[in-house]
Amino acid sequence: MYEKYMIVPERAKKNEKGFEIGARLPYYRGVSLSMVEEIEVSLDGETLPQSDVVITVHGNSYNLEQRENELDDRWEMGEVATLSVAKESDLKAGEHTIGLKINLRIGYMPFPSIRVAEKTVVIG
Amino acid sequence: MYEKYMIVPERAKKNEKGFEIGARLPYYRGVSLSMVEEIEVSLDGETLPQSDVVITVHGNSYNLEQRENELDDRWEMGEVATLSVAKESDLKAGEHTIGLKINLRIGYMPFPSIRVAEKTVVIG
Amino acid sequence: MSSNIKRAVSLYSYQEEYFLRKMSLEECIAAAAATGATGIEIVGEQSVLGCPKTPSEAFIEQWFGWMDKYKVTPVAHDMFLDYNKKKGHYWTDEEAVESFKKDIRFARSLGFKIIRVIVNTTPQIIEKVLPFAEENDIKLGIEVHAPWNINSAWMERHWEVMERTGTKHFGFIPDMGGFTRRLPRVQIERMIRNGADPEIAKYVCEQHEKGVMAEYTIYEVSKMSNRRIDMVVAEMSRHNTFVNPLSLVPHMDKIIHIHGKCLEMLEDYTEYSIPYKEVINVLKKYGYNGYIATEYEGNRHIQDVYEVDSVEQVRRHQEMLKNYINS
Amino acid sequence: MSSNIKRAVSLYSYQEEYFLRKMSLEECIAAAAATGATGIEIVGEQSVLGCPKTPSEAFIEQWFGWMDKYKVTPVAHDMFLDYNKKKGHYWTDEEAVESFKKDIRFARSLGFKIIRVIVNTTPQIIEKVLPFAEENDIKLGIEVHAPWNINSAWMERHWEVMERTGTKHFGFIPDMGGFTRRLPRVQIERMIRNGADPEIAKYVCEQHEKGVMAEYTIYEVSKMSNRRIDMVVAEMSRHNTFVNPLSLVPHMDKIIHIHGKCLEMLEDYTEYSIPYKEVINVLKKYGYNGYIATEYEGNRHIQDVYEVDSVEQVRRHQEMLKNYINS
Ligand SMILES: [Mn+2]
Ligand SMILES: [Mn+2]
Repeated sequence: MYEKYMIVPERAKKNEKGFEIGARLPYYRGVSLSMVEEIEVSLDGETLPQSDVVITVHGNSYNLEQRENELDDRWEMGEVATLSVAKESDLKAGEHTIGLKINLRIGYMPFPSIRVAEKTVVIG
Repeated sequence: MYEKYMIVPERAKKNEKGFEIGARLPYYRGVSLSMVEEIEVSLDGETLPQSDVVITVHGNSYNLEQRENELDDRWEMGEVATLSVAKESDLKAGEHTIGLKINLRIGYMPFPSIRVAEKTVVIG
Repeated sequence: MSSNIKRAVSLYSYQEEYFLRKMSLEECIAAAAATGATGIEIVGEQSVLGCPKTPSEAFIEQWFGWMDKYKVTPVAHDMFLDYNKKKGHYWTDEEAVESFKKDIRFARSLGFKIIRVIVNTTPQIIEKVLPFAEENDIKLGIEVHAPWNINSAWMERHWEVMERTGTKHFGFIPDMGGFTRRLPRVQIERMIRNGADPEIAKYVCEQHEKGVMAEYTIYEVSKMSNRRIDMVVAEMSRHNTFVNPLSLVPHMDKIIHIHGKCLEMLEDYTEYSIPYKEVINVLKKYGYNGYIATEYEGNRHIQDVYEVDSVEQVRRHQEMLKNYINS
Repeated sequence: MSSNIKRAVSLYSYQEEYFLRKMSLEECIAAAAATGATGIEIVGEQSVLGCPKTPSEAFIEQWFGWMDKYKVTPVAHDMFLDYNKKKGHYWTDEEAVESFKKDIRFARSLGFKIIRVIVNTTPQIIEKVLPFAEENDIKLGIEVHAPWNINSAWMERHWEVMERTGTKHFGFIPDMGGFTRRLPRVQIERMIRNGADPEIAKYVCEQHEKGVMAEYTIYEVSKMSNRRIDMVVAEMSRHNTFVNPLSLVPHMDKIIHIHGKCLEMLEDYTEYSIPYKEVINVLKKYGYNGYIATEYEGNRHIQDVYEVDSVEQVRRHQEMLKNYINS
């Protein structure tokens, strides 16, 4: 569901910590950030630590620990969040393959709701 | 179902070909012999070839091939059949462990109906 | 509220004693009659040698003699379709219909008015054999056995034939095992004797009683254990279904007979798993007036360690039916 | 035979365009109204930022302005219970009730009279929140979603609360996806694009349409393939259930609302999988007079390769409803 739209390539760019991409929640409703069990980003095949991902929704930023404890603020349906990923080594400008796995904890689903996407994006 | 009664030890004895045991069908109705997919006898842990087993129901004897093609004659519910097993090497008189696996082909069951039993019997 | 529901016993109930030749066929009939039941059901291939071949004149005469002697009536014969009887060959519909006709002749020869049709029979086969059943005035009833219920897709395909043909000779035979609110204790205990984890078994029973869908329970158990026997316990919740007894209501005029499944009749005349009172109240309220035939099936779960007393189990079940029908 | 059944649209139906910001909330309402539907349903957490917090005065005013402008009525809000919202902590019943109350306040603030309660909600929680729902005159309806049906054990536990309390504020909301006679073609084709074996998919579809119990189909497929995706296709038959539409009849007075699920509306105004005509005939015959709300859900199965046109799919579904209701 919505895998195609998870990665928003137009929003990809380098930043002071590493790089960032735009991302939409692959679900038909918004959820509190605490329900986002996993955000796993990979870069050119290398899986990056989840603790290095900071999510920003409508101006509010959350690291992994803050996200897990955020019961009120929400990633709304269709909202393009920014995922900022720390990456020490210098990232070459140009095309990169981005992978994104999002795992949601949904009360009425007995199983984890995991969705994955991959896109080639230009990180300028 | 009926595993406990499958092997009838009182009917065990040596015969001219090897040995025989009494056996009841582990099922709540009789079936045509063709529906008895497998009769596997083991003696003291050694599985004997199914082609060496001859079944006798109410006086009529069937080897494996005959049994598979017998659509009319039936192994009736609770009937003690004789399973005669060819065994070339001389069988010592006394206690032996008999294993019995019966696999039935039952139309309304998607899976094979397999039942197993084991008993120590005296083969005199 | 009284009712015209009638009571029968399926001799299937005495299978343990019959299998071990502790009871003869006549003794089974006598035991059934002694409970006050007025109808007899049999699994032909269990009770009558050579079934579904038409029995000998001598047997038929003896059979009706027993019916007179014990003041009971033949009600139903339970048939099977062994469409894979010949190894590697599946019956065509025509072969299945031929086999089916044998059962109809068999049933008629012994005075049965109803045939319990095994659940794997397709609606097409039944439609093909229906004219022959009508000629012989035998009603065919597809057994509605858990995990099916009377509204299941498979049953709807049969219902569609009943509706389209408008026949009076094809209906449903619900098995009360389809109202298993609590998992059968005798079966759970047998599983534990066979090595199942008692804590997991307890969890499965609790979830089942709460009405939790079996798929959830199975998934949870798969996280608790990787042993096959524990999964079998979890899967019991899938096979032993419970549905609202009201599910029968839209089909009341198509219910031609009922199987009174029981696995453990308690001393207080209740069944451990099945809320008979609730089901019978629905049957009474909506005017069911056929038979309920006791079908004791607990023997298979206790025979490994206990003495089976089918006669007492059937007696208790019949007492229960009598109470609920007349109260 | 005419009927008093009313038509609504759940804005959930336009989720693809709404997700991609191709349609605004107002445009969704306008599209729904343009079909002739008179009722609006929403998934609050989809359509309203911050839900289930009570919306701002400004939003509420705008909302009712839209209702007036487009001549539609708020009908139902779909709620969830995220009892594992906090990692590692499961809500107590009291915490769940608190969350539930927020949804009741939310629904009331926007004029909804019905809340669709998510299926994992226990009967105990509903019983506890019921007085608050009654005070606010909000009817709670447990969604009866495949693979459940209205007679399932879980639904019987809810039914028991309805019966025991005698409340007028708790009932059922059947989702028409529970009458999936044919497996959704859009979903099967998506599976094949994802690598499922087309022959196995064909077999599964055929068995499903014959009404064969899913367990049999799954077992047969497990012998044909050891690939996970083929098993997922087989398991579709377990999740997309069909039951006889008559199963609704004993509960007609407890059905407070209906979800008109559709995955593929054809040009001839029929749904590919669901025999709407049969279901609506039952609803009409037995006097259902609430809403049926279109719930288009096909987008998720085609969005990978096709342009989604939710507006047209909803339009066709509403035309179909209109035809069947009035014919
Ligand atoms: Mn039965
Ligand atoms: Mn729905």
